[in-house]
Amino acid sequence: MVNTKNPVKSGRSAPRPGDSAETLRTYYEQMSLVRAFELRASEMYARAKIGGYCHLNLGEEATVVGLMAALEPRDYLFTTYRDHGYAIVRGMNPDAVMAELFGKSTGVVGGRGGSMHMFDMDLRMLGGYGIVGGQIPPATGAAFAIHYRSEAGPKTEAVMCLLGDGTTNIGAFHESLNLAGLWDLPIVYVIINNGLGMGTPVDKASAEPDLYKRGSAYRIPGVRVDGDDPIAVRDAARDALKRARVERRPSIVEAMSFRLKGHSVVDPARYRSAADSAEAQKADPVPAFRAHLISAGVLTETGAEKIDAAAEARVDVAVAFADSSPNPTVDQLFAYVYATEVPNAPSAFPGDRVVALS
Amino acid sequence: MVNTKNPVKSGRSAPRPGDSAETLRTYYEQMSLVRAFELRASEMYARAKIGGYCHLNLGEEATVVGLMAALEPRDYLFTTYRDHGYAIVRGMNPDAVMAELFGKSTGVVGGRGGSMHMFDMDLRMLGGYGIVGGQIPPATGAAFAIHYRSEAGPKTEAVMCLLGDGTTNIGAFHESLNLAGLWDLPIVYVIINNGLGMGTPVDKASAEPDLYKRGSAYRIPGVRVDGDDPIAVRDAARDALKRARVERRPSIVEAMSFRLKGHSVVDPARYRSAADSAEAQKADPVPAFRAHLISAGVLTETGAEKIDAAAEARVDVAVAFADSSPNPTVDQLFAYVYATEVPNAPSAFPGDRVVALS
Amino acid sequence: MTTESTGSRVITYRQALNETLRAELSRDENVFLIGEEIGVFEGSYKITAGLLEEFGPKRVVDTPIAEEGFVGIAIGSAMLGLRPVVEIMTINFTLIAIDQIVNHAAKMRSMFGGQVSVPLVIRTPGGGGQQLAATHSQNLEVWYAHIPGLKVVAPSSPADAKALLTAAIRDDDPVLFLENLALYNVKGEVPDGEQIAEIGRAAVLREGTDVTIISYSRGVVTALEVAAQLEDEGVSVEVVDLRSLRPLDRDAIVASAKKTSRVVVFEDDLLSYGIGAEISATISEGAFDFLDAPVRRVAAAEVPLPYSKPLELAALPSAATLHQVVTEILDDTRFSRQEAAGV
Amino acid sequence: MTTESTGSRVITYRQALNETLRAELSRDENVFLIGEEIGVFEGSYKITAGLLEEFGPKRVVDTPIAEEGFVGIAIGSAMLGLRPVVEIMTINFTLIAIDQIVNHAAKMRSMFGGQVSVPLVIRTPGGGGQQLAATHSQNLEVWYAHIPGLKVVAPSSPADAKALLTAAIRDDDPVLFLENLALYNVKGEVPDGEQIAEIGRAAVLREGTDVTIISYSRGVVTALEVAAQLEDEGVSVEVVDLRSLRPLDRDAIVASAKKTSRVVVFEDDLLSYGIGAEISATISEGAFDFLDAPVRRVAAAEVPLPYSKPLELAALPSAATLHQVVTEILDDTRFSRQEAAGV
Ligand SMILES: Cc1ncc(C[n+]2csc(CCOP(=O)(O)OP(=O)(O)O)c2C)c(N)n1
Ligand SMILES: Cc1ncc(C[n+]2csc(CCOP(=O)(O)OP(=O)(O)O)c2C)c(N)n1
Ligand SMILES: [Mg+2]
Ligand SMILES: [Mg+2]
Repeated sequence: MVNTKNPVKSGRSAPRPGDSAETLRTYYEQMSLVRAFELRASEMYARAKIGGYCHLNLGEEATVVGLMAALEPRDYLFTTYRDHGYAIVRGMNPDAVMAELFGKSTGVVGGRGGSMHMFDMDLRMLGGYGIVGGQIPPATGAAFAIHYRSEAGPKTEAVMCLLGDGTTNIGAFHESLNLAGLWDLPIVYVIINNGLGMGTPVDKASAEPDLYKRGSAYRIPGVRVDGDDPIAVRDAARDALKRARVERRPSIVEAMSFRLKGHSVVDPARYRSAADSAEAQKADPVPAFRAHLISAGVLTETGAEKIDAAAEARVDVAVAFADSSPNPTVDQLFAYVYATEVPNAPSAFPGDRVVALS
Repeated sequence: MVNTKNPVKSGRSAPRPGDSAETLRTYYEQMSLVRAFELRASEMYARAKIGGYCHLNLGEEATVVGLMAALEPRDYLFTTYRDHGYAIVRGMNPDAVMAELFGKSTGVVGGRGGSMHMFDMDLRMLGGYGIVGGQIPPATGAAFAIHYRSEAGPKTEAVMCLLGDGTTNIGAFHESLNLAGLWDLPIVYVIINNGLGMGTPVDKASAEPDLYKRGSAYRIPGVRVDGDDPIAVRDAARDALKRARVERRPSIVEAMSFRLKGHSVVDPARYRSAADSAEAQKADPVPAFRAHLISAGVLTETGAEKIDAAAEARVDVAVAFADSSPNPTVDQLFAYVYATEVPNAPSAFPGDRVVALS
Repeated sequence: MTTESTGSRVITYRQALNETLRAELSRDENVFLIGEEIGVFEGSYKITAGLLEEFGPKRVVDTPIAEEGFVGIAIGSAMLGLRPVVEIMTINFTLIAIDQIVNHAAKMRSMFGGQVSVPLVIRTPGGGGQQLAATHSQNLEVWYAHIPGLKVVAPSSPADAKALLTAAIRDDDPVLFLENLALYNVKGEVPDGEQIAEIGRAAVLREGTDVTIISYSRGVVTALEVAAQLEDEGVSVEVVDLRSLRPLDRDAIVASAKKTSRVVVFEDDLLSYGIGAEISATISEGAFDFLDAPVRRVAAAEVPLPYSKPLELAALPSAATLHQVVTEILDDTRFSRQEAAGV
Repeated sequence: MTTESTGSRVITYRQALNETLRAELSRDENVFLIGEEIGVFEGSYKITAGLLEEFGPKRVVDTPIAEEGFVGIAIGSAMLGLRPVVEIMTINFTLIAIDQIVNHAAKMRSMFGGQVSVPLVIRTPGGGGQQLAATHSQNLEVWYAHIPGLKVVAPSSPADAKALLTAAIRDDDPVLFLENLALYNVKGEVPDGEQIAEIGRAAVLREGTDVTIISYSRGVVTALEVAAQLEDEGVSVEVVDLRSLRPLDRDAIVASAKKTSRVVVFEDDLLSYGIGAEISATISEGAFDFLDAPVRRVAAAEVPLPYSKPLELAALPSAATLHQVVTEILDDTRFSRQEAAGV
């Protein structure tokens, strides 16, 4: 169990030897894109283009990028409802992600799931999940399937399962980690510790607030990393994925970052102290990583501006696409209820008679 | 976190200074009574006087007696379905416990609950529970109520919640311990580790098989004791109860013993190896404690025989009482569904019309 | 209904709940609130706003995300005589706690021979229509209504929210108190002073002679709307609000069916094995010879509710569908509007 | 029903299940069994006896007591194309896993736009009558039958146990496969070879003209018994076995109701909001003009089931109650036995 403590917040994003300038620029591009996308989503929500719940990755961009950099295409990803950034960086088309938010037929799941339920089978992103902790058992089951089908080795698949700090307190977490530990499953549980579950701080929710230690009850090792540092996150996740592949041992990675805004777009977060909010803003990983890349000579100010502008432009396109896409048609309401057709499956609309009155 | 390891199995039940001969004899009387009661229950089951599931405390007698010796009358007790011994030593009349097994109106809960559901409000034995782990949240809630109503102190109430080794793997365990740790609740979780959950050994069920360590994820300390030694069990439980009262801190006591027979009376336990069964028989705490008291001069062989005979006689009386007691009457079927009467509560027997056909 | 009214005010359903919680917290030391985000956050839907500040953290308990744990804790505390009022953020999350609710709270009193009671209230909103998608839009109250040992109430108005919540808190049994996201902002007249409803009684909210609409919770609002509209069209509609799903007031249901001889059940629930099925079966058992037509059920389409607005709208019953089905049942039974309008 | 029968044997329901599991494990590498005590212990009710020995621990997976965890694991593995057959020891314990079943398995396909399916079978026995007391004696199948995205089947005979289990395992959707403690030792003729039932179809197990008894699972055994008895008394009874609770074969139900004009639903379930309610509502909607009397429901008394044998017997529906209610419905409709007997 490694404890990097509360990571020192200065100088943390300094590029390390071995990462090419191109790689680092790509990371920044991705962070910038997620940022732009999320700000726009918030705006589109305010303009009622998006409905329901909408949880953003604002403040989590470095973690998003670091984790997705660690994940191989052959690996499987399960996320929480706070999933837009992961969807995009994993490879979903921002157009289709935005269209999903708009509830359009061109959305990644055809408008069925909305913000909380991004999914792409081909990209092995097996879903955003809205029930707290609900993703943990199925993610563990994906690892079970890998273990069922293949021998351990550096080239095999693994599973990454994201969860929030608040989610470590639910029963599904315990049952899943115990089973993963018992059965040697290839999975990495990434605890996105943004300090809050809605309005509840970690120390009011978890009797062991050092969350990377919570694997101790299952002999699952844990490590805490600076979630504002994409490189640190990536490296920790890679190590954990490697252990999953080669040793078939689960582990925990706890990524520390701040939630820059409310729990969801409609939450003004009045419960947060000014100091806490200020600290969060100060830690904002997007400008920080940008500044570090510039000061490290990897990026120029103009280069960075170009990236930011490109991100904006990309999101413009996504919004235009989403806006002009058609709604799903009502005749498709029952389309996906069952995979195997069977007789007598319900297909009545409200008010329809369910049996013919002879 | 204290680890007494797998307690040494020889000499363990030696009486310690400070326990009077009378106290020790009382413990033996209780153990002998539980043993006689359980063997008789098994016989009565075979004779179809008892139905449903029936789980016995055979092999657990020392733990039963040690725990009940530690528990003060003001404390609350929650148990599993393996509850006959606890019910009796806590103070329920063996007549009424046997009558409950017979499903009679004179049973401790009027024949409503049977073997798994002994309950006595006055004795603060708040129930045997049949759903694995189901007792843990309510027991934690009893501790919450104590905390709600009183300040910490050596004279306050505490809760003892029993659970089996297999039960540490269920979500309710995790959620409850986290809450108890978080809110400083006066509760002792006693893990009765008899090495098996039905046919499953601990190391096939728990990724951390040292179960007293499972509190580590909640900063809850744990201690392992020899469950075949009533004194050791009592002392560990007392310490833990004291911590609950005075510090308002939860803790775990893991009591190691063997299940002498099958999971329930109908289980022949064919899955157990001969060696395992032999070890279990060898460790049998009842003859062991008997022998130790004799060798320590606290008890004579005749004295012990008298105790055993008295236990048998007591159980004879209980059986006679149960046998001659009346069944609950069918007109009382709906008697306890609601505490507050309300109009239109269902009271139809099968086949009755639920509305009058005018 | 016990009442000690002096006057009344028009307030929202939310405010009625909030004020009732405040009144009960003030009245009885044993009453406490427990749930996720009910204190500092003031409730996901702000039902508990201001209560932490007023009563402190002992009486308004914020919990981690652990529905099974904290519902079980509420149950255990109720066994010792406290009177917990639990908020579960939405009915969808009750599934995590359902073993505690159904296998424990509901059964303890019977199973333990009447020695203990569990004076517990679980407040939780159900319902779809907010684009919250499949896992966050359910109406699972029929599950709880099926379970002996529980009581299930579903107020449709601010006045009933007050009177039924008061009754639920003072009741010694576990009560599932069903709210609805779409009702929180609905306003209505609420009598001042202590109001205690009788759990287990339906109410005829509007008298009529031609057709009965039976509903509960949010559906009642729509039913009343459609009834008013139909009145203008010459149809006299009786509206029955079930109020209590368990116990179910079968006599009130049957009486109205006998009176109007035509019944439509309107529910947000899924059709098959929903609330409407029980109402229909009950009416058939109690008013068989009085019916001019079979009871019609207007309920949700049987799909995991989609996020997309047009799909969600298509899947949920609306005033328009209700209006149409009432019209159909009238037409099927050759009902003549002019005549019925009495002109 | 797809069948490639050559002969048949009389075996128990338990054996039919066991053989079907063995056959499916042999046929498809992706099929595996998972649950508590199904391997070394050979199953609490010995349904999986011998299978660990034959297929090894990879295919027959013993789990800790963690229903939510291992059901969720089964779901996740099914998303990747495995075909888990879960055993949950009794339906009462499904409550621990119900969030995974209802909020996840049932909804994933729809919620994720048809991109994934969950080919999962959950085998679990329900039912009371074994003196297992309130928490271990429930019939909660109606809850699952209410949920879109699930399929729920409830075989009543060894032959159907085989054919429906085969169908369930080959089906790409989550199927709750309801067994019953009292059925395991029931014997019946089972055709050899592969048998695949069509999920979603009821069956008329006995043709009759005077009255229909509708049931499922264990209730069907009683229904057939009572039907035979009534035949001797001059009453021609039709028995409909629902077999599939979701989808529900409404046409078959309505057809029989139209034919006999008198219907009794027999269920082990609690009456209010039970399976019978939906059957009654369906019949009223589809056969209103054909009925001579309202559909009668014979169901369990609405109490947490007591342990004591006389109380348990009083609370559960029996052949005697069914016989009595059928007699009542005949008498109520002035049915004349001699005439009907055709002598
Ligand atoms: C079982 C369940 N309970 C409650 C909720 C409501 N809820 C949604 S998100 C959330 C907070 C989760 O916090 P955390 O795990 O820290 O994730 P974060 O939102 O900070 O990313 C809550 C309580 C839910 N969706 N599911
Ligand atoms: C939720 C749930 N799952 C499964 C069962 C079936 N069951 C009853 S006892 C038991 C084993 C429990 O083992 P353990 O906790 O070690 O207690 P022991 O029986 O050894 O005292 C199981 C699996 C149950 N009652 N409840
Ligand atoms: Mg968080
Ligand atoms: Mg054990």
